[in-house]
Amino acid sequence: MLHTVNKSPFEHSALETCLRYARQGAAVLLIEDGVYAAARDTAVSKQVEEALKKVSIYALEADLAARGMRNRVIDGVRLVDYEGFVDLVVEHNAVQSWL
Amino acid sequence: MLHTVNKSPFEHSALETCLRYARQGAAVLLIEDGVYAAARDTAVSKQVEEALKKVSIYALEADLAARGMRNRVIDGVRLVDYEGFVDLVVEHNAVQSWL
Amino acid sequence: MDEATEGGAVKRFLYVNRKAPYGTIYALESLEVVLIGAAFDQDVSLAFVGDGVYQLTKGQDTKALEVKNFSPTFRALDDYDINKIYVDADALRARGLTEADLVIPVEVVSTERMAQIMEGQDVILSF
Amino acid sequence: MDEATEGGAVKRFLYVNRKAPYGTIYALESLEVVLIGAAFDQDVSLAFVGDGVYQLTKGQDTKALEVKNFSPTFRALDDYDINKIYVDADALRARGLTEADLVIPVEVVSTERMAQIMEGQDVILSF
Amino acid sequence: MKLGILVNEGPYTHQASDTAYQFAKAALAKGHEIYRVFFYHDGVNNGTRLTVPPQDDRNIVKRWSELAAEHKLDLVLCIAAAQRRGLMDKNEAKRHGKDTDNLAAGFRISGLGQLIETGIQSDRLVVFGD
Amino acid sequence: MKLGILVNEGPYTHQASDTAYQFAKAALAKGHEIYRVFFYHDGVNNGTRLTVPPQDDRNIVKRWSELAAEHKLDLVLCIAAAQRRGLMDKNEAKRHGKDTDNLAAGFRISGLGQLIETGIQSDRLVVFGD
Repeated sequence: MLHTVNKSPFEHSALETCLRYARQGAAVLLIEDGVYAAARDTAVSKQVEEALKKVSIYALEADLAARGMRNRVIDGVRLVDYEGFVDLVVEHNAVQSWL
Repeated sequence: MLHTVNKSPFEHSALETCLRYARQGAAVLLIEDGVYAAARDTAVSKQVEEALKKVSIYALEADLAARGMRNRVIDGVRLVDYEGFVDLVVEHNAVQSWL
Repeated sequence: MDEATEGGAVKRFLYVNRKAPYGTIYALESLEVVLIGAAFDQDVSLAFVGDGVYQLTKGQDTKALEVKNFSPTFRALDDYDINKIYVDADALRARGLTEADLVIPVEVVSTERMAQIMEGQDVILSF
Repeated sequence: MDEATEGGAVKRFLYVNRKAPYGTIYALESLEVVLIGAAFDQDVSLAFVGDGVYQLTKGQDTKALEVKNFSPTFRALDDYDINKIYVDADALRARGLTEADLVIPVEVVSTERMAQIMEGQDVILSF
Repeated sequence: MKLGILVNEGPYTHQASDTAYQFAKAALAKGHEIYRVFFYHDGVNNGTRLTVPPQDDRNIVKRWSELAAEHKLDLVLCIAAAQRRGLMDKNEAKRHGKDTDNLAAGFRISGLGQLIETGIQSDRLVVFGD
Repeated sequence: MKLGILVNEGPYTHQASDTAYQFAKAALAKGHEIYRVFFYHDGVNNGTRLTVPPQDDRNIVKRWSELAAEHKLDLVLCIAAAQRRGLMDKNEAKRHGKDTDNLAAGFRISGLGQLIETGIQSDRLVVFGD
């Protein structure tokens, strides 16, 4: 299953809730304000690094770049463009948006 | 100063941020989904009870009733109607809405 | 993929409800989708997680807000043969609620069980 | 209440910025208020708390989103004599940011100091 | 006392416009003056005359129009926000070559300066939003 | 593959409509089919022809209309959500005694059943919202 998260982890519970339900081997795609979770050395980066042991984490490059976070990404978080987003949707059986 | 909070404390950081900035003697009015913070025996009720030592906390009765929370309110949280809301605005020098 | 999905006849639809009622309209409008969707004879489940559990609380009285109390409508779901209604146990507990506080009978499930339920769906509508 | 407010001549306006840019329009439209407001010769301060600090980060490149990068506009604030710009120290720290990561010089303040600043205002516009 | 109100969200989706309306009504009932209600961001969507809410629901737009008529309220939509979101009066429609406008009775469209003015002229400004 | 898209927020205020548009464009570029784009909640506000965004900004509504024309996309606004928020086509305007409609080119208004159908007929449904 592919999960998408579009909220900042500092202001909303969406990422935390998503990670509680995401099962071993699932993919999590960070988009829009959700990409702030992909940044290194923040109050939530440990939580994201821990989650990487269980799930694959992707971040939308256009959203990272817009927010000046393109060069701050945690090791192991993979960047995708919109076509990569489409590929992730195609590769997984269903998509759960954590709005 | 009067602070208003309209977000659920379980999903958003608004209440927590508000309580960090609210100073001794300030008033906090919970409205809309913010009234869930006024309920007893929840994961955030201790935080609210602690805050009562520093600030006055009010909750909009119409919003509590709509959500079935009218009879679950923490001791010390005072209920107001819309006219009471107006009075709080008048009594304080400025209003800060934590949206 | 099982036969049903392969044939395109019946799909497993999951509605994930995560928002409290009245502060925003998502809860009400989601329920409208569920009711319309009931006519399509799909395999429907509802999940209530996070603040979504507040949609089901007893004793809602919206008169002073001048909006419609839509919580009784959940009781109609059974008439539409929608009875797979899952509520996250942790979400209830964090909010000081129990099954007895809810307007309809539900299945209270663990996070792990809820995750399994989500995993088994074809279409997930989240609001 | 001081003389200025009594006379109605000059009020202390505080703009409280708490939302990240681009995910929603609040940050951009708030900045539009600040720029228009600059013509009114009031006593203006800007506070950046929580995700609001992200509005000020260097290196924003919005080309792939096809939206306008409005972060350079903050540099124009000084031309309008808006230079009381306060940033919450804890908000920066939690996000792994320092003053050096921001597009304009700001005053990084403690929570207590920010609370004082808020307390001293006549009009608080929060977005 | 003179009160100013800022509404940042549209009708129905968020409770902001409902709360602002109830607040305004209560303030008027207590004898206060509403200097202006300013609609910004999606708040401008409160000013469309094309809503047709379900019969058992409140009509948020009409309720504002009626309150304005009764109490001579000044209901102002921000012009820049309105342009982005498709709200216009007859003048704006003409100016932009549109074939129609959609503004409801009792609302007018004006600049952001009117919000600043509301802050200056009102004893209190209260913000309702998401 | 056949993809369905649900957009729950209006133009400009939330990024949802932008992301959905870029996703749709990328999917079409890769040779996928878009079964339907369904607009619900405030998403119906994407279908107004009365927006006039700033000249240096993207025109979100026009962009959807053009993508629809180019790829024969089916852009559907939920009728119940549209009624609450003031979006209507000529038929709806007539039926409700309104003097005008405001629907943009390439959009049509229909029932929620079309969303369920999108879920049934598409291989994947992707939701964009707040």
